[in-house]
Amino acid sequence: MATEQSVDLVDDDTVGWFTKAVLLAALTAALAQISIPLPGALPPFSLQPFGMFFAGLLLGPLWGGVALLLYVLVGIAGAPVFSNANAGLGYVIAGQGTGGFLVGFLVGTVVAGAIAHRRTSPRPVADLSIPVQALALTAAIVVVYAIGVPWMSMVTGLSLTRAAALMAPYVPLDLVKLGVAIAIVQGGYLSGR
Amino acid sequence: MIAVRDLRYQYGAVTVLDGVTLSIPDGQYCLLVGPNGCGKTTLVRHLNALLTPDAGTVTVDGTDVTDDPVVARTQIGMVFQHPRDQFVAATVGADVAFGPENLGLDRDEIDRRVTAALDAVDLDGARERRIDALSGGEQARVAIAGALAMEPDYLVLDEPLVGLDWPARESVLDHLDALAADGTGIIVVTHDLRDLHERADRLVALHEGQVALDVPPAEALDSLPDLGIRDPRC
Amino acid sequence: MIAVRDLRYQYGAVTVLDGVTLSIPDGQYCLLVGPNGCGKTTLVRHLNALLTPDAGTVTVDGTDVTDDPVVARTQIGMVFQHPRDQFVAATVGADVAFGPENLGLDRDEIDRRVTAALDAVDLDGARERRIDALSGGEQARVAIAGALAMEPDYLVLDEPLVGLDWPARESVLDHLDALAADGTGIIVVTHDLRDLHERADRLVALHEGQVALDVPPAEALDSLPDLGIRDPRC
Amino acid sequence: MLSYRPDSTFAHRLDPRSKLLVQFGLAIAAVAHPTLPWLVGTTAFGLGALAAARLSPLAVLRAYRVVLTVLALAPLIAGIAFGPPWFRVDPALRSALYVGRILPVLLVSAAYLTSTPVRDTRAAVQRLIPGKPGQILGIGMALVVRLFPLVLADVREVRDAIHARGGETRPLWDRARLLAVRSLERTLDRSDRLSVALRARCFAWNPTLPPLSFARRDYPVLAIGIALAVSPLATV
Ligand SMILES: Nc1ncnc2c1ncn2[C@@H]1O[C@H](COP(=O)(O)OP(=O)(O)OP(=O)(O)O)[C@@H](O)[C@H]1O
Ligand SMILES: Nc1ncnc2c1ncn2[C@@H]1O[C@H](COP(=O)(O)OP(=O)(O)OP(=O)(O)O)[C@@H](O)[C@H]1O
Ligand SMILES: O=C(O)CCCC[C@@H]1SC[C@@H]2NC(=O)N[C@@H]21
Ligand SMILES: [Mg+2]
Ligand SMILES: [Mg+2]
Repeated sequence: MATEQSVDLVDDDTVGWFTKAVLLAALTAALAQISIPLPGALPPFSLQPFGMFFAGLLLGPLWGGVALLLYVLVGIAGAPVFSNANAGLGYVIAGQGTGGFLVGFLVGTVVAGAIAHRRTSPRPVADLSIPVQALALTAAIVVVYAIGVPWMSMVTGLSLTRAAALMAPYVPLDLVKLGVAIAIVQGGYLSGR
Repeated sequence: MIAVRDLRYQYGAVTVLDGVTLSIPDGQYCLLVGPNGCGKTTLVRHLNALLTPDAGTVTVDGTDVTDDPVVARTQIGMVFQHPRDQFVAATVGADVAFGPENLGLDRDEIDRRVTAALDAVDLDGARERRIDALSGGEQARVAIAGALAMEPDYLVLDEPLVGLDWPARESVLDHLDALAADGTGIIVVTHDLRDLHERADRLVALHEGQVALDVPPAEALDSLPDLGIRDPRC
Repeated sequence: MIAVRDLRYQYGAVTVLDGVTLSIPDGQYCLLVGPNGCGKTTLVRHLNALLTPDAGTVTVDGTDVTDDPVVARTQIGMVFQHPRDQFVAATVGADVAFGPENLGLDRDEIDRRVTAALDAVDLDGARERRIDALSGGEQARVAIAGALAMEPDYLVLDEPLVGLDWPARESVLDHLDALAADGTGIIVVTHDLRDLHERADRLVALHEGQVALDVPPAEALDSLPDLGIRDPRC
Repeated sequence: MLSYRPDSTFAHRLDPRSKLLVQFGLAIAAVAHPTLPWLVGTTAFGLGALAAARLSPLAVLRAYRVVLTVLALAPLIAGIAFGPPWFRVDPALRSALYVGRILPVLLVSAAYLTSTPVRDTRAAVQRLIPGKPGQILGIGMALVVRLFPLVLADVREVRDAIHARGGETRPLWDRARLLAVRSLERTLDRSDRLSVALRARCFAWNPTLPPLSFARRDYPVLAIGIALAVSPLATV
């Protein structure tokens, strides 16, 4: 036919992981719209961590990483996918002092996926024990703050301890999100996928 | 030619296709009918290697589609039962261009095909419109244009007329006639044979996982009610 | 009685409903027709307070649905245009039971209703099946059953027969007849008037955001083609 | 919010790759040099970028008002001391300088956002990253842009579905649970359907790439971008 080169189809398995990554990126973007701006200089309360949790648990380090990378790239390209419908490379760097958290989500997903699956091709979520899930997601939260807080200090010139103090109240909230995420997995709502 | 030989398929423990044999020569206009859940969608998905047979084979021009899906997917254009499931881009033009881009055609050729396909479904002006802001009928036509732009040898349409108003329905049917006249093979899945039974060359009815009827439409009409299909004349 | 008074609605800058006035007495069987994108779905979503009017009012038995949506929603059963949009549970039985549970009925009554509703759409055996493992037409039937099980005073169905096979279509239509005979008010949105025009009491056609025709179906038939709607007799 | 606006300014006519490089370069330069001269210089550059995209600085500041308010509070927080004299000027000034150097980064970003359609960035990614990763990320970006409004619409649709059958009579937490679970299921369903669609439509590793080409005007811009990006090395 009129094709000039042979068509090199993406194999069906890859397409399956790819579309899951795409949807989790879209889900993270949608969850960012539910971020609640807090008064004063406080970063927004945000549901984005759920995107990171599910991407890590469902997709593993490779495709989970692709999901969050897509999320960040689409934001850089101008889609209003960050907290409060923000976008742009400038926002990824600065944010509301929160740019580092966006990068933290990406690295956190890779870490969570690596701990949960211990290989690049993910296992079924149903095969992951609760302690492994909890460990993986806790590590993801640690990574998010380990990148987000120093970054915040870099951007705002606040001392590290002051930035940490500002963010500390969010930690218990993020742990609640972690619990909800595991409950959703245990409820079987993600299995069979 | 598309040849389906002794095709079997089950979802879990439920057998849906239980030995379907069928061959569709180039350029034929064929209707596929049968009650809800009889396996029409399941069958047409095999033609495009979207499902893998449990037993039996599907070949397109001699190539087994499971071994080498490229031939099937480049030569058979598929319009899904739910058009909304089939879009991969945000705007009409980008979506219709998606198939040709993946064929690796050059930009001018892609442009020519997109223009021709949108023209064919009366959506010339809609290239920059967002798909999600279109009405149901317009979406159905974009889905058809996406398949046309591949310039496939065969076009498989799974209930393409559902939800279309009368003028839109007529326009799609006329376009299919034109394609058939140009030698494109057409397979239409439908519950509503009105207008179609006079246009098609052949009617295939599925029943209990097998081909229960395979004749020119005119000969089928009297036996349709026994298969749970409405006679379009009344 | 459902009363729509001077209803106006626009999506962004596009006016879809431009002063619709309509009242539907208890127990009436009413058809709502018009071409793709004329605002049928938009109108019926107002009856259930799923959209809030820009101007005008919708009342059900005297209560404004915007002020008190729960009354409207428990008295008006709704079947969405896209069945997949309407499911809230994973299995057929759980989904059909969802409405009755919200009415605070006891388990036996819920059970009776689920059974009766699934019976009406010929899906008795499918109670435990996963909805996303059903064919398109089977899903459409579950959506209908979900509304039937509410046993509401009014039933609003947005293109409910699309994708149904003939026996299922007949069965649903017969069930609607029985409900109408028992005093349920019925509103059916459709592009295909076959079988319906003899059953309904009234036909309302929308055109350019207003009611263009509001007469018994028999009197409407000759003027339908001018409104872009197919005459069911031919 | 800042989003693409069709126009034909200098910024609009640049290749997205040049614009991306300048954006990165300026960000690196600004962050690496928290000094007053660099702050003045990069801010002037940022204003130049706005002019090239024919954007009013005031409108841009307004678009960033939430972000800027939050950032502007940082010097106050930095200055607060827990004991006399209660406010210390030095850390506050340091913080002000740090926050100030972010402003030009935001300005250049605003110029990029309004002059570059999302699909151009996608095309740039597909060309800058070779092979399969570039293809996956490029197509992936297009798909995410299409799907994220649909995921939001799904949530609304599920809410409507719950309401339409009298779900308001349920306890709030139960409704919230249903909404979350069902929305998530729909999202995963969508991914299954999307993968079927991509397969049916010949999703391939070697497609025709979106058209992009450097023009003469791009070369000085590229040079500036590279110079900015390596400026930290030069100063050391
Ligand atoms: N993903 C699935 N998992 C399990 N069973 C399925 C799945 N998809 C379809 N089925 C079942 O397989 C049978 C055939 O489905 P199919 O969609 O092919 O029917 P169809 O002939 O297209 O029906 P319709 O006219 O309703 O579109 C049905 O009984 C359906 O319930
Ligand atoms: N969410 C939306 N945003 C913007 N426009 C919309 C939206 N929903 C519908 N429309 C537009 O409003 C108009 C009326 O839509 P509606 O769905 O009510 O039409 P309809 O009469 O039900 O058509 P159909 O027969 O295709 O179902 C259409 O032109 C449609 O494009
Ligand atoms: O600006 C953004 O888009 C990122 C916002 C990050 C908010 C952080 S994530 C960790 C912590 N938990 C929250 O709920 N909010 C902050
Ligand atoms: Mg089907
Ligand atoms: Mg409609």
